[in-house]
Amino acid sequence: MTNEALQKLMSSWNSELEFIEEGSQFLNISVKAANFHQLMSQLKSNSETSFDYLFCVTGIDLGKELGVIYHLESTTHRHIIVIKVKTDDRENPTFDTVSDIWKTADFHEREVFDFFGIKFNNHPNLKRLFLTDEWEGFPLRKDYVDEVNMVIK
Amino acid sequence: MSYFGDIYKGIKTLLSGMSVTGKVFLNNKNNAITQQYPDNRETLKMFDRFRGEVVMPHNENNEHRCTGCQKCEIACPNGTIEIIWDRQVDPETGKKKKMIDQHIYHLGMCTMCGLCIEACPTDAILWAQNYENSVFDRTSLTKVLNQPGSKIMPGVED
Amino acid sequence: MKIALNITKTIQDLLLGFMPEGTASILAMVIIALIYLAIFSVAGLMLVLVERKVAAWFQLRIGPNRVGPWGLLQTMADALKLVSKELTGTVKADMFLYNLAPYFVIVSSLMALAVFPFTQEFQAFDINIGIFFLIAISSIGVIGILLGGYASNNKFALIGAMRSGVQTISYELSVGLSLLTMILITGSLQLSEIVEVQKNGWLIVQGHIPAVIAFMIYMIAGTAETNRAPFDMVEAESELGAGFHTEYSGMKFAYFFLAEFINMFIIAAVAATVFFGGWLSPFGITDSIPWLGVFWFLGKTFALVFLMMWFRWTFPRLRVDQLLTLEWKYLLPLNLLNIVLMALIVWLGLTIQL
Amino acid sequence: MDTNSANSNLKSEDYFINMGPQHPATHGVLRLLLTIDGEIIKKVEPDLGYIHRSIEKMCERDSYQQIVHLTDRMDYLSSHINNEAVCLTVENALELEVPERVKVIRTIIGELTRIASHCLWWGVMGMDVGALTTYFYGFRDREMINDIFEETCGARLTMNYNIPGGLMFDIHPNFVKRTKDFVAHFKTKIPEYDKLLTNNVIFQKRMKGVGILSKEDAISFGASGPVARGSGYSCDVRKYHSYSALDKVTFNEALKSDGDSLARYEVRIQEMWESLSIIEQLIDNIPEGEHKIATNAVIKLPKGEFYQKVETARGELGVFIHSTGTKNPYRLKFRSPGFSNLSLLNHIAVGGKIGDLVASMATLDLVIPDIDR
Repeated sequence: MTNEALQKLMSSWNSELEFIEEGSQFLNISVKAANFHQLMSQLKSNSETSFDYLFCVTGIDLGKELGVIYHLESTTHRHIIVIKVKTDDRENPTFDTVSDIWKTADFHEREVFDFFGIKFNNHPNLKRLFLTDEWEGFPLRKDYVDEVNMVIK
Repeated sequence: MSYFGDIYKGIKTLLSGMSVTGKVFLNNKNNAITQQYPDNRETLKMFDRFRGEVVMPHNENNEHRCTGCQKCEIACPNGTIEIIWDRQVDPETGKKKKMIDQHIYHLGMCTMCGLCIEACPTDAILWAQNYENSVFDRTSLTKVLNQPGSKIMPGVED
Repeated sequence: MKIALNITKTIQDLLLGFMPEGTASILAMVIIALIYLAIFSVAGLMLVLVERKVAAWFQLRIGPNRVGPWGLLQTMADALKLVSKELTGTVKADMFLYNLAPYFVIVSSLMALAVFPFTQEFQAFDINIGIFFLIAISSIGVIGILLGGYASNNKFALIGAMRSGVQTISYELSVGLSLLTMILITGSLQLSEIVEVQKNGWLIVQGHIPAVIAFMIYMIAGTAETNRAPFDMVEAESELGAGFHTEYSGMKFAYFFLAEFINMFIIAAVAATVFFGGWLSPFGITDSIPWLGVFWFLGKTFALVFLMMWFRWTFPRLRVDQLLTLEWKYLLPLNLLNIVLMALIVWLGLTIQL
Repeated sequence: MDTNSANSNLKSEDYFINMGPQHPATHGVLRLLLTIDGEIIKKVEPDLGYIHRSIEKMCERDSYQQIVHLTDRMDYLSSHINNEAVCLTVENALELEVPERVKVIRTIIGELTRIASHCLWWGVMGMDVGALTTYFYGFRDREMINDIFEETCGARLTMNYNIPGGLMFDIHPNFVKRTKDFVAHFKTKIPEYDKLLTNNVIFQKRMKGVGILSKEDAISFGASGPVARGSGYSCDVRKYHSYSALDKVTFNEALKSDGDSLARYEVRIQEMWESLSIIEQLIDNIPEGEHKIATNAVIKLPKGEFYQKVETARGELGVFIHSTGTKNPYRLKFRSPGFSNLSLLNHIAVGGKIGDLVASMATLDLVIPDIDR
């Protein structure tokens, strides 16, 4: 499916989606956290989109906001889209997990949790993956400070 | 019968595997691939482009080609290179010119990525082909690349 | 040239000259035991060296070549190093069993050496149930492995010990049955007599087809008995680290290591004696010089040892359930069939007598 | 269960084993927490981070040229392809068109890297199932490739040969000859590999039907590379998102539908043949030209997000750059193939024996620095 067709189809599901095509080779969709899980399961199950391959989950610290970027590909139609969710809540950022839709999200979401402190509702095993359980702070956030080990150029 | 057929096939594959190792065994004099390392120091030759450590070649008048432009220092990802420089009066032209005091190279931090040598506009630093860089004390891994009393080669400008 | 090879008799006669009979026979036994101990600990070390060299040649390497000429003293140096090393252990290990285990293993393998006829006369202990004795003694070693794995308070060691128990109990059967097949021809369990029978042709020739099958089964089961690859489930370094001897160090580890190699020698020596005529030369070419029998015996043994090394450095390891499948589904039924076949051949007099 | 209720006073506990972080079969510092029942595996829980070096964080302070050399240290067995991934992302973002010569050389070296990685994997695979000799045979052939690299790039493992805009320097004059020698040599060695290991009855029994991964699960777990192709999921990035000179060559994607360890093994053997054929198609026609095009000394990417996939020896490596227009990336994420492939280990190992776990883990071909980044 072309990006235009995808855009048309998806806006028929949910009118609150934001589509961005600037500055990226893929179709970017910004979705509200509340509608996020429903959109994702629709993208997987709908036969026209059938995004069954979640290949990249990126946590990102945008300064004020924390976000997660999901790269999806369909193994049947071979089209790619990018889904983004954001939240203002830096203290307790929470999104729904998609590990029930794509099993790979289990590990990827743990990685995001580990480095950004973003929590995922209903995740089966949300705990630190790389760092030790006692680790304080979330290293990939922009405001993380470690005066001993970090060398700032 | 597949029971005995399986046994026969199984033994056949085992024997063909043994023939591979057997051939190597019989030919053992010629095909050792390991190196007798400390013994072959004399004959062990590294390739021309081998990245052993960064050196600064000097000519017979104790002159090097480093202008102190610090491009290598900026290019280095790890802070391996530090340049201590000064502005001194060039005796030939009488103008003040940037000159290096010490070109410090921390071999212990170097990842041999080669970005400094790519960045150098005057080819002042090069790769050496030595491969024995282990020392007992890591302070000796900090090296000053320009020799004491060395000067910049005349005519080298950045 | 006459060399006094009948060591038991020679030493006893020597001692009888100046002491009473009872003391002399006890002292003779002690002396012979010490001689054997000395010979075979050195021989075991040499076998380790041979293994390392052979492995190197299979693997495109050179092998040990630093200590002594062509690295001949390498394993001696290793042994010295191991003697001087600290003996480490685990907390809460069952110290008594933990310390006992290596001796179980090494003693049982040294005991088996006593009965081998190196030549017609060079034999420490010629009992009339030689083969039975060998089979019985070789099963003691597994107790040491089980104890070592169990007592060292290490989970990997325990798994290794359990595997070893399973493996040795199964493969004991095949070793015993394949030797039994050959005993049908010889009609005797005494090793010297088994060799004597082979003056009419080695047993592998006399027994032809069933003997070859028995030999193959024996080699497979024998390799499994010694816990060597492809049956090294007990150690399985990619699965269990070092298996049952994970927690052993220094000389205690060396005992396990040495025992493995002496066991390998024993398995090969039994095969050489039972299938390939022991110290007999092919076609009797050196019958006039009896002491050359030692060379024939060792030559045959080392050829078989080499075969076991070849197996080890070529084949991947079996999984533990496949190990049992191989024994119970393939080797054991074949073995039983083979015994019937051999019995028929012996009964009908179809053996080949040269 | 019934026996438990009958003897309710008997307490039964799970038997835990720590496999790693220092274990011969984990190929690095990976710790697996195994729950076992006798020999049977009930659960595998990977514990990561023993060599995490926060490369992603370091990238946020480095310039784009400097990032490249960090990627050598991720999946060190396909370091060239990792370099290429970053360079391609930067070049695409800058809309730079690199010379044909660069593309061809990158592809050849990439395929050589793939063969070298598979050689090492083959040797280690043999070692994991107990055939120790394979390790040296694999290394014999890998050394030849390493020599080619050393002569051209100056290093054997962490080459850092790619730079944004091309290659650091031109190939060595001996490169073509050495590569051809290697191709001729290696063609005689793969059949030997088959004789020694692939056809061996013990090996076949160890691998067949072990660690089965269905196609649906492979996709859902985000598997890529030979792991996914062993399950019949056609996912070769070189086919679907072709890069460098891969659109100029013809090759087949190695596919097997069984999904067991043997299928993953055979896919890799097949890939070595395919890589040889790609090299053969390109090695004689390396176009003349520049080995790089000039870029600014300080590369600034335009504002936006850039994503590039490449096929490393282990699978799909993705580089995601979020740029705010400065000389450093604002956020750089590596989607490493090993990370996703590791996540399915629990799925394929449960129910098998300890030996099966080792065998199927070897066919996943994990490189721990790639997972830990």
